Amino acid sequence: MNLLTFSMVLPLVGIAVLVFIPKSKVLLTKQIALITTLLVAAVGIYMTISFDLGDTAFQFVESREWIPAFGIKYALGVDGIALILILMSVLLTPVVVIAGWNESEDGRWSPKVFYSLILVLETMMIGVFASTDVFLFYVFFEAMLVPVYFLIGGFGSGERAAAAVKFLLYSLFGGLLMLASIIGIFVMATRYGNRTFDITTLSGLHTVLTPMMENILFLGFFIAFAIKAPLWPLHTWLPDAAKSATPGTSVLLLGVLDKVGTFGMIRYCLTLFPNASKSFTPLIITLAVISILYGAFLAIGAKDIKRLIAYTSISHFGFITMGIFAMTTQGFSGATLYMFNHGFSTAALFLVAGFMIVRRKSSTISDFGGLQRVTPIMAWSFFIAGMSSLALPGLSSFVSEFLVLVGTFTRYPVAAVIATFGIVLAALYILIPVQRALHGPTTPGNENLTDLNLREKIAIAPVIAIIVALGFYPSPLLKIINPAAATVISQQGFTDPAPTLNEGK
Amino acid sequence: MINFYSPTLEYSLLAPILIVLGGALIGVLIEAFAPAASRTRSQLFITLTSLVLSLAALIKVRNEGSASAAMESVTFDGAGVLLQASILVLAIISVFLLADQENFTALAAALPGSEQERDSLRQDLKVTEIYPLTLFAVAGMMLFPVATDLITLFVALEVLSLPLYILAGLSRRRRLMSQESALKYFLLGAFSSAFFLMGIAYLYGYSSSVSLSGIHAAVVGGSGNDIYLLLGIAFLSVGLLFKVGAVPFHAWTPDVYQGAPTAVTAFMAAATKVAAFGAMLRIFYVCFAEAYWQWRPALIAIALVTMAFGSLVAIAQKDVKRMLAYSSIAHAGFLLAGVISLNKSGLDATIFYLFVYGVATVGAFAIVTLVRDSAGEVTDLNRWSGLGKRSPWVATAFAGFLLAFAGIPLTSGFIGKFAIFSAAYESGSTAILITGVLASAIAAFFYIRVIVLMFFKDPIEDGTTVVIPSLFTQVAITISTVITFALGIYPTPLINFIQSTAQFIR
Amino acid sequence: MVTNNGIVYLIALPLIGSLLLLLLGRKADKWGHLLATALSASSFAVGLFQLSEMLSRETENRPVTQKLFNWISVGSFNVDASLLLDQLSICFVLLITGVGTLIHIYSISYMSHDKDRRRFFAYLNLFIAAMLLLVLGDSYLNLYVGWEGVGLASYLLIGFWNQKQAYATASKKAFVMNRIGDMGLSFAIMIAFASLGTVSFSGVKEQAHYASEATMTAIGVALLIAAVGKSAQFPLQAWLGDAMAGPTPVSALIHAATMVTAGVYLIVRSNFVFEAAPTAQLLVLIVGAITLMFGAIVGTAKDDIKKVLAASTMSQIGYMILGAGLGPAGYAFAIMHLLTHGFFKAGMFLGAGSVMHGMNDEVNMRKYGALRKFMPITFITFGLGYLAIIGVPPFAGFYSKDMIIETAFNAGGLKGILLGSTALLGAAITAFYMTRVMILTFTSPKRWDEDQHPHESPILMWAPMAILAIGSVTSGFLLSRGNALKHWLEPLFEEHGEHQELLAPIVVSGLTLLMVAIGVASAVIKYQLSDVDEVAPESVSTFTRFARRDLLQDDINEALFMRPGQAITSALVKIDERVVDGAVRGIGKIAIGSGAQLRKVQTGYVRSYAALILVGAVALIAAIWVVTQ
Amino acid sequence: MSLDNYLYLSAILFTIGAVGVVVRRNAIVVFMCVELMLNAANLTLVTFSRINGTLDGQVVAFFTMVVAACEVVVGLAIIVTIYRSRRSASIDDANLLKR
Repeated sequence: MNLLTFSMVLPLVGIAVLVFIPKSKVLLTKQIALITTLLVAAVGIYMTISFDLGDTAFQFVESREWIPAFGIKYALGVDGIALILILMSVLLTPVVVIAGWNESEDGRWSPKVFYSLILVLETMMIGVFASTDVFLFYVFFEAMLVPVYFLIGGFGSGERAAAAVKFLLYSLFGGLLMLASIIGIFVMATRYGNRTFDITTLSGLHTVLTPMMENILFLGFFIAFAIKAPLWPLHTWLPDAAKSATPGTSVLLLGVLDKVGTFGMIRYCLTLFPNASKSFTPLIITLAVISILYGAFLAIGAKDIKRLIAYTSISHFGFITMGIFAMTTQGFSGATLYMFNHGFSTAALFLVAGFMIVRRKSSTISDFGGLQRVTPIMAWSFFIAGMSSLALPGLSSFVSEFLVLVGTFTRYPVAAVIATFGIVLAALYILIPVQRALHGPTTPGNENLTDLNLREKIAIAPVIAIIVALGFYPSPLLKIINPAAATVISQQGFTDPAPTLNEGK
Repeated sequence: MINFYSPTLEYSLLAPILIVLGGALIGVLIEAFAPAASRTRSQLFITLTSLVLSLAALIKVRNEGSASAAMESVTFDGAGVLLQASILVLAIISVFLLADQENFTALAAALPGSEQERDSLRQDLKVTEIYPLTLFAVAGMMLFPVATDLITLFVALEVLSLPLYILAGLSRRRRLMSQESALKYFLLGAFSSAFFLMGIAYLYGYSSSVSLSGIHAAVVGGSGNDIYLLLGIAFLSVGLLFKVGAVPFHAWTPDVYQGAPTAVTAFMAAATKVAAFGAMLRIFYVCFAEAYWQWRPALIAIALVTMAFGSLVAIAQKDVKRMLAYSSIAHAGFLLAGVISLNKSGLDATIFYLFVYGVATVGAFAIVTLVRDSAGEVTDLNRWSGLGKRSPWVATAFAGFLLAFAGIPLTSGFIGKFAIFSAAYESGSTAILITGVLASAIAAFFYIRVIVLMFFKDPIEDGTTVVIPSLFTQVAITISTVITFALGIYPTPLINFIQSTAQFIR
Repeated sequence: MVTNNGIVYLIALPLIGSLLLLLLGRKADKWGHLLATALSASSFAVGLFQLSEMLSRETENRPVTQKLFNWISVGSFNVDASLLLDQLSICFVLLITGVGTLIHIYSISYMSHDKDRRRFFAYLNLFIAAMLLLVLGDSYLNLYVGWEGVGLASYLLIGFWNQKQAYATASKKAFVMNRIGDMGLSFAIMIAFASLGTVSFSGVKEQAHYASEATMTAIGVALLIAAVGKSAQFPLQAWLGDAMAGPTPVSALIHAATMVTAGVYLIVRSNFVFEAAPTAQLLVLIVGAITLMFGAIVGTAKDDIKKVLAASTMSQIGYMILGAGLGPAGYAFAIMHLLTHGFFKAGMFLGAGSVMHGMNDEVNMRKYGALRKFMPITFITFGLGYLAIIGVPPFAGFYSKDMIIETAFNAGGLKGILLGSTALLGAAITAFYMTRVMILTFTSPKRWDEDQHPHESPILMWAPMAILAIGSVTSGFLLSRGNALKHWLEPLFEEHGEHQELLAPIVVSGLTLLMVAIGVASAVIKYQLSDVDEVAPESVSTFTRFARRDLLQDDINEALFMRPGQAITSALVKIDERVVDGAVRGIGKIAIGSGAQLRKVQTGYVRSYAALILVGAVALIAAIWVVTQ
Repeated sequence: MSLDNYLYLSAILFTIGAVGVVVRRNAIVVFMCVELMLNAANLTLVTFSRINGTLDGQVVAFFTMVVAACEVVVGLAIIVTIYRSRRSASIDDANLLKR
């Protein structure tokens, strides 16, 4: 069986097993879920290893008729970009399962439900990155909202129901706009005699579209992705959702689901509507820069640790979007690498935040204080995660962030320069919570917090390891990304600006 | 001196309808002669068998290929048969609900709250009339979309309507409401059918023919007086739009859906829509197609208003049956999109949509019948809160149907939406596409609200319980759930079948 | 260029040390500090070895490189992680590892009572590693890693006692202000890549000839911003004073000897940029001049001994920056002053630490006095450092500072005169406030109360001080003997020698000494011959009051940046809540509201429904009619 | 005299019927108005059948009468039930279902 399909079926098998486990056997449930996710991760790693770096076409391709009447295929395949995103997803899921070992128990429903949702979500995460059929992509894109919706609403905390609804409606709205565009594409493709959703075939469609048409269709997609990503001003669902969801869910939400937005911009907006992308680039770059600073400022102002992380992500997604639309190999590869790195640094932040919250029974930053003296390991983990979030050289996010900045600068110097102020703000939004929560005298209520236990260490260790390792040696990933990035850029008819030497002289 | 031909009747083709009618007549006889005790069972048996037989016969008819029968007054072409088949399937599922007598009054004639009613309940009489009535309605519905002359069309309309008027009044609980709904349905129905008839009159005046083909010929020829055509189309549309419940002819829908016994509502909402839209498709595709430039704009406008109105007002509903009613109005709007698209893909899409929507509707209402307290069904949405805790499976099924209504991928509703909107856009109507999408967004709003209510709110202890569904209801729910999701995940067989068979012959 | 695979050990050793100490945690408490010291020392040994190697080679192939691995490679952006060890970096390597080791040793005793000593040493090693990476990186991007690495280390060390809220704040302040500088560095790298297509020192050096002056100026200014941030120069000087929150050894190592001088290194290293960008070079001079005065003035007003030393550091680095701004003529002297300063300032900081050690961590000099008797060794070592910094021949400071002043005068024209006289004046003020420190601490009558029991520090502490003292006596003489350092570094710079001498060296020296004498004298008069009050007098000139408040640096920053920043933040928080999210919620409300309105159509009266139908019918007819016509 | 007048007449009758449905309260009367509309339609049909010289119109008219008769049966049944349970034939009283 095709590896991608296989990795998508595995979780479903896991669910099938879970069904026969009695509610009471909680531990067994968890173990099965964990084993399943680990297996999937293994498959993912194997795919990454056996990925042919030389080949810029889609790999692990599979294509079956699904709804021939509409030319819809069950078509899978990955290029470098999709591959590392899948890798990220399958690596994060087991981490989430381990870290959230007990999250499932104080939920509205049994752990069984929780893990079934996680697993079905994993299937869809792989599918959404792997599908090379626009319709199939859309199906996953929309369908994956449902499990997340129930994960937030059923196992979250606080205003979970409201947050879940906000998240779902926001995303559905975007999704429906995208549906309109997809229908548009479909009809256009039919009109020009090629009734298909195959992305490679459709990438030629723009040649027959009127600019007006192309712009409209582009917007349909872009708004959907901008909501997912989330780009200012369509971001307001994220903080609420992130605050209410369990840390594990938040990791998947910010770490993986939101990447679908930026991934979609690359795979669909750019590939299908190159001209429209060009004409909208100034606007998008502006929005991206706004997101960077806006998100940073709100993070500085945030009182709740989970909201804070959510806002930092908004800032980071600004960087990613900027890198994508800068249309330079550096910016592009940087953005893609950024997606991967952001997945892990946010995961680290959220997981540690989760550990802190579980212990303190509060997510308000000011409730913590002086943790470094009480729970050094936890404090250190948070600190490192924070450092990676502010892109400290030597940690993974620095490489990607810097690539994005450099790449953007070569084409849009002003944007890049403004965005660079983000790194100062980043220092603030990380160091302020660090000071409040970890430094200073140990405040009442924190004296007796226990440090990370073995399970939590096991969960957080690989994440931090990856963060550090990729900071010093990102080449393996870059080797995978670069060819794909180069292809996209060249498809867009762009070439990197040559060094502007001798200007003036 | 007009010479007289003895009519020829192709019984083999008419068999499906005749079987149903026959079943109905037998039912009447049973009512008359069989002992009360044995009626229920025998009626149910007769009804199901006749429906199933008719379905079988229908398949046979289909295999003989498209043909018209009874002096061109009915035509069994692909589309017609598909519609009939859907009606039959929906009818069968609904009958399972009807079989759950809890929904129906013991003695329709007895005054609400009267001594008579009480002891009728005590001896628990059963209103077994509902079975023949249903069968008659089904027969009418089957006739409606295949009728190719205006007389048959009119008769069919009445045959399907009259039994429904009565059925609407037979609720066991809240009988005043039930009777009121019957009254409203009847008066407005009659009112609209008067328009329908007037339309027929003018069309006849325009084309001097009552057969659709004749009218089509006239339209093509353009000989007649356009005023008559105009009035004809307008009045005929009023009658049809009333049946499908499009704004502004929708007003009866919420009241009747709420007042009527839920089982009947299910049947009505699902099957009537198919029949009415079937007829509409035939009329507009077969005889008014060439005059589209006259009526299409108006119909588009109605479609837009209907989508928007249905979705918006549904948000404000507190009663689950009313909410479903308004959502059905919204869906009528979506379906109109298929009618106005006036192309093959529009036809296919509409037929597919009609079927999947009908199934989901029956399923949804079936679940409504399960949520009860001592005073019967609980339709107040607030009291549905925490249903997910009380009985997860029922809630999950209902959520599934709601998601299908909302058109979430992997449910049949999504495929339907995609098909019908793409057809509409293919025919060049961007407005429909945009409004449709926005309307769906609004609609999602209240479907999700119900899901939140069921799953994320805690139950309020007020004796609201979910009864253990009777076998029949279980079957109904199961079938509709399976169909809804199966067609969401792999709709290809049905779509291909529709695509290959669905066409109208003039 | 010659490759040499030994360079990496310089960094690796201390890095391993810090990682071990951090990962092993409490297990390493027993021996952690020893390991750290040993590793730092061995790194120093490697440095010495490298130096001997280098000396044995011909001038042109003295620089050696080592490519570790390909770090980032995307399109034309291709950066190796590779190291460059040349005449310039070797100076720093030795300074860092040498002084660093001494301070390790010092800290063993100084921190012996702190239960987190292991962590302290881990940080120290981390710093050494990062600082070495900074000076060994062969491209601006590699340098960047070290650049922020030392920032991190300094953050951790300033905040070592971060259970004190104030210290935590100080560390945060330092990090953030450094980041502003780092921003400059990233600007520089971006511009370099965008317009020159390379970010390695050698690459930029080649391209510098072809690029336009505008470009080079841009890069130069960006680099200057970076230098200003890291070296606490005007206008980013505000963090250094607060950084004294860290344990004194830290102040000695990071905030006196090494890290804060990274800015000077950057400018000297980027000489080819500034050569091609006169404007940027002029800015460097201005910054240097302003800062050396700024620091000096602040130094006169402080009572906290560490704060005075911090201010003086700032001012001395001002001298170095000034020197570096003077072009090829000045580079060598800037570096020389950097090295000598490394000795005497580190020495004095350690001395201050030793004093605090003996005085229960009292830092207020007005509570000192007459300590000469109680801690003679400290007095002597500190005194030697003092003589060095005020520039009394033949002590180290005399050579280096004097050279800078002279070169400043020789810069030519009005510029030369202005710079020269500023430097001269600075020398006087330096003499004044350093004398003040000496007097208040050691020679003036005792002002401390009876529960104080001043005592000399243990050998582990005074030995390093002694060694540094020796350094501050001899280093200047050694380095300038036959312009040793100048010739050593020359190959790195493009000498275009038009040497117009405004004043003869001897004259300059004379003037300098005169100024110094004046400074010392006035201090002696003010503090030795008249008695000192234990609390700072309130009735002082506005200028003094300003000086005490660091010339209002914090007030200005607060008014210009902090307040507006906080305002923006809170404003945006509201906007996000009310406007952005409000709009979304508004749409929802509109939908619900219109639904509630529309349902009123459903009156429940059959007749109204019928009316609706009738109206609909008429409308339909009308519509079709209109279309038809 | 022109046959059109019959059409006008029937149109007028139809309108009267329609308006009647809207303005009258008594269920029976409302229903009568519907019947009036149906008959107006019949008149139109026969007129056209005269104009066009085909019989179909008249045939339809016959069907209509039959159908109308059925409607009467059902209608009266419903109205009577309502009347019995409410003691009023005014359709405005039947107003439980709304909004």
